[in-house]
Amino acid sequence: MNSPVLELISVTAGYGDNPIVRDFSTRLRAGTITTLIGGNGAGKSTLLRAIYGTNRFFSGQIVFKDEPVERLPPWERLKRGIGFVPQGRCNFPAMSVGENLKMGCYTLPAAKHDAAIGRVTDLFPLLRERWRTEAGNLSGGQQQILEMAMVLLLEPSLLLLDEPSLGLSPRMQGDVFATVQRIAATGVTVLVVEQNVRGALLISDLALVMEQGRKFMEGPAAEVRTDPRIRQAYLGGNIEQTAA
Amino acid sequence: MTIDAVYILQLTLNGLALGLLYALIAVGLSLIFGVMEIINFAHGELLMLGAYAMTFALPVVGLLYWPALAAAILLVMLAGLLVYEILLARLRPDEFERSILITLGLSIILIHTVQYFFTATPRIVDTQYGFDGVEIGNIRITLTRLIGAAAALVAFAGLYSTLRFTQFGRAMRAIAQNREAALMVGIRPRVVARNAMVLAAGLCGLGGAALAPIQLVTPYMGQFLIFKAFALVTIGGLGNIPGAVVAAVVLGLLESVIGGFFASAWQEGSVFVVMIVALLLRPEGLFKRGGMRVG
Amino acid sequence: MSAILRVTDLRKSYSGIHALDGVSFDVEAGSITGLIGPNGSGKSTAIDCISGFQKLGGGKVVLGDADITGRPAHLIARAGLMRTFQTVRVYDRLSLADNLAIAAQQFDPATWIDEFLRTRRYRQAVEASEKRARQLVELIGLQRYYEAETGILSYGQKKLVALAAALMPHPKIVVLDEPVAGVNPSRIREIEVALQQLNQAGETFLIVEHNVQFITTLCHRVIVLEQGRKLTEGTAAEIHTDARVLEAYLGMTPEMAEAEMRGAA
Amino acid sequence: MKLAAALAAAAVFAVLPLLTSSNYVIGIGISALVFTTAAAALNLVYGFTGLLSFAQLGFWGIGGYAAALTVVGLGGSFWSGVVLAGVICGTIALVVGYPMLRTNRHAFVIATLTFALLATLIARDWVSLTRGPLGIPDLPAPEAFGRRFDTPRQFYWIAWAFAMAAIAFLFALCSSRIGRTLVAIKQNEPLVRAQGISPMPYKLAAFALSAAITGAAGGVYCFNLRIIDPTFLDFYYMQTFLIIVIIGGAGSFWGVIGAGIALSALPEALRFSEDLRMIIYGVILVVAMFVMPSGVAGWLRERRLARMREALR
Repeated sequence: MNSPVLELISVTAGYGDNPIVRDFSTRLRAGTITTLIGGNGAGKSTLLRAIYGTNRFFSGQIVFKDEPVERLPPWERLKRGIGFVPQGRCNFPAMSVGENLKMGCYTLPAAKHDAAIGRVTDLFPLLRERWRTEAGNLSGGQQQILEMAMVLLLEPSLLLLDEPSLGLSPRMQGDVFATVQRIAATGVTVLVVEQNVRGALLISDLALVMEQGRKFMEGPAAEVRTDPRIRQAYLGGNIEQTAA
Repeated sequence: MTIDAVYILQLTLNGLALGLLYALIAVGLSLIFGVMEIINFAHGELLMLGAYAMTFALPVVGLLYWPALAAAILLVMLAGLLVYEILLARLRPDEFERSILITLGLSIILIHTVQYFFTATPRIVDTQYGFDGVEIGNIRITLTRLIGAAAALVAFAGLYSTLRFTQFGRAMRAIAQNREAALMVGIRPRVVARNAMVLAAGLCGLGGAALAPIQLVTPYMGQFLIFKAFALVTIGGLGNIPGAVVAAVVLGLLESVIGGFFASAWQEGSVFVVMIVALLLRPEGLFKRGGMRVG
Repeated sequence: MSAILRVTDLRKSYSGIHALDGVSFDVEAGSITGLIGPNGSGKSTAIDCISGFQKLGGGKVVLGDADITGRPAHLIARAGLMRTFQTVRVYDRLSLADNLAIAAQQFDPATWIDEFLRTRRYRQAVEASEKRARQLVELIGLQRYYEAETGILSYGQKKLVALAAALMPHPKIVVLDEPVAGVNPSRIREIEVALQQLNQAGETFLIVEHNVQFITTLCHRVIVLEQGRKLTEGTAAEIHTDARVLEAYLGMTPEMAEAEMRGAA
Repeated sequence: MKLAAALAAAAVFAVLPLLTSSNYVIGIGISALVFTTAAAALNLVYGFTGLLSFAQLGFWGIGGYAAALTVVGLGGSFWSGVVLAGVICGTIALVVGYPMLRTNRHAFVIATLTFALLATLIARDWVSLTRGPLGIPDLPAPEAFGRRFDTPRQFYWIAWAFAMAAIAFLFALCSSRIGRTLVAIKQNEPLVRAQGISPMPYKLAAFALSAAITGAAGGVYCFNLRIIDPTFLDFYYMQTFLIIVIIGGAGSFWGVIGAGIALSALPEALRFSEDLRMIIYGVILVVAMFVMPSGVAGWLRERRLARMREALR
């Protein structure tokens, strides 16, 4: 289980004519949780979108399970096993939980729908309880879990999460982190962007630190967590200056 | 007094038939707006194409109603596909004004091309049913009218279950509700937009073909209907499909009843008055995206 | 010093989430006050409510002597509160000169009748507006673009234009929504200097920012929001060493997180 | 320089009747002047303020009927008819414009469209007022200073004077603070509000002034045709105004004026078949929206900006 699932080779991506992530390289190993941290505007979300393919890709390579995927549209990447849960509310608010899960099966053949939904609702019994509730009426934390479940239906081998704990109370943040851990325990590789750095680092194996679109630091989560430079990185100071 | 009751019943039935027809167009507009955030100005012309297709298909199949209807619907669906692929696929979702102007151009082209080849002379269509009708008491309804209304009802039932129970239809609602979430679950927006356009065109084809034996077929028949449908979606709100159906039927009834008792200017004017009132009452509630609902 | 802006018990909630849960603070006249907090803490909502761009759910906003609570945005601006926006807003298709002139036109006494008759009042107003515009353009260092359409400027330059526009009518207070977000780091220093100069000239600023470094070097007083509430308030030095602020930014302490997760599992 | 070119064009138009003896050419000249005026009025709402208004067609028709009925029904003069047409259209625009402008841009377009439809229906169906499809024929020629302007050549001067006055007024408006504010509202409404300006009165004023000018233009034009009937509200007129604005470049004052003059010959050149002419109109509209969505003026502007960016690099 130690071969890289995802390899980024000097990825440059952004929006319009404006590259935000520059020359970013890293490798993610199977079954690990990696936290991507950095100040506001460091390019974390842009990097996740680039891996899923919903923004403009300038140059570099994204190798997923030994296959370059950077020219594929998002749905093709999804089929190959890259799942992405964007920031903010990302479900169908006027559909019931059940219908949302059925939409999650969109790319699966019809015969597999019931099995997939059964598997995910076993993982999150809550969703079965709220089956007929409209997604827009769930609490923030429940919606976040629904969104993760919608992506997990397809059994992705890589899960990209953009700020899953945003706007949640500490109690619900704890729920979400516990859920991420359970997902990773099933063998899924997770790359998560988090503002709750301490909470996220605690459940992570690796940490990636971004500054101004570039990789600034990479290492085991336990080491990064105690590194004094992180405080500076997150509070937006000039890292080179502080380090020197 | 019995005469009056019969008269009102007759007006009511006419109104229902009329309303169902408006609803066919309005629902198509709603679908397209929900999925692509654009307005198809040439929607009425698709209906007109359906009517013309019916007039030309009927003699070919020996005046048989159903095969001609099927042929007309298929032809209009094909037209819808072409319109999407050639024109609409190039638009981005935020180009609302541009979509109106492009489809306005298309509408002009279609009307005058038809007029150029087939002249503006209204056409009368005969079917195997001729002017056969059903009589209930003192009320007489022609068979073609009855079939038209029934076909529209069946079409709505079909549309409802498609949107509600199939992945094909659900995907359209999904895109209307949250574009980013749709990408998250692997929906391809262009494929869904194309499906919505073809489906909406099919509804128009049905409307046009069902209308052909009932009223005169002219190149301009679509224009008046589309204006009504526009007013309707302004009143009922886009994206709310049962709402559009209800509003359409109510409007049909209103028009029919007002037209039965007052000058026809009032009949048409009532639509506009209702619309202005609706705008005053809830200016921001109309055209709200993010919630194509089916129930 | 006296408070020019007094915010009391600001509340706002949508879809069951309390975006603002009773926030109160004052901004002293002539000061630079910072409003910071992690993502989703309610900073942007707070200034949208104060400036009239969102309906507030409760509370009171007083500017100078005037109660501006719940007034529409344009009346709040006329009362003397000018603001900028997080994603920069300028009129791309108008010249820099026009961008600044529009920002001031509501505040001079010249009406359209004055303009059509080219009265003295109109000429004086235009002259005063142009003088102010030239001053501000010099301050932000964009003299060579004075007649150019702002569409050709870079993102950072547009941020400066938005700042200058907000200053045009000599407002009582200027609210800046993330003035350096997305700005090239080499330019941040220039903005800092410009703001300091303006402040010395008597302008009052309320700055919402993510970049804590920027806030702490610039602000006299800093207010920290977390989860829609005021976490703490103090001088820059106090905030910088406050453990709670660090906690708000970095999330739960390991001990807290572990406790939470044990509770959840 | 633009102003100089405009004055030169105005002068050329002024002496046109002296250059040709053909009533046919004079007729085209009258259409060019009136259509350009109506297109400039549409440009005020669509190009400057960003409101795609189909209500222009309604005001054009209402203006025409108002002027005709003032003369035929009330016994007024042509002049009072045109003035009344403008006043009535402006007033109606204020009344219906307020609810329409409170909605979002999607609903606004549809509501204005429905308004235009309503005007058509009234022209056709309110027989006691408009005489329905028969229309009001034999409109008398305008008279002033004891002269009757009853040949196309004489009527041309009226059209010319009207067009000059209306375009000069629109130019003064668009180049004033009000015009500048309209452009600002189109580009960034929240910023306008943040600068103490309430957008609604500006939008309403633009809508009403544009309606008044369009209505007056309709009043002038129906006296050129000497008859008004429901075909005066044919969608063809709206399409003509729109094409002029789009080809010229929405938001460019002189671009639209130039396009109005250049394109007015087009309907005449395509006179050989009514239907082919309309088909070509449609094709022009579709192609223009794909190739040059911001018109000739927009295209020139893009090139100028690109050069500026290059120079600054």
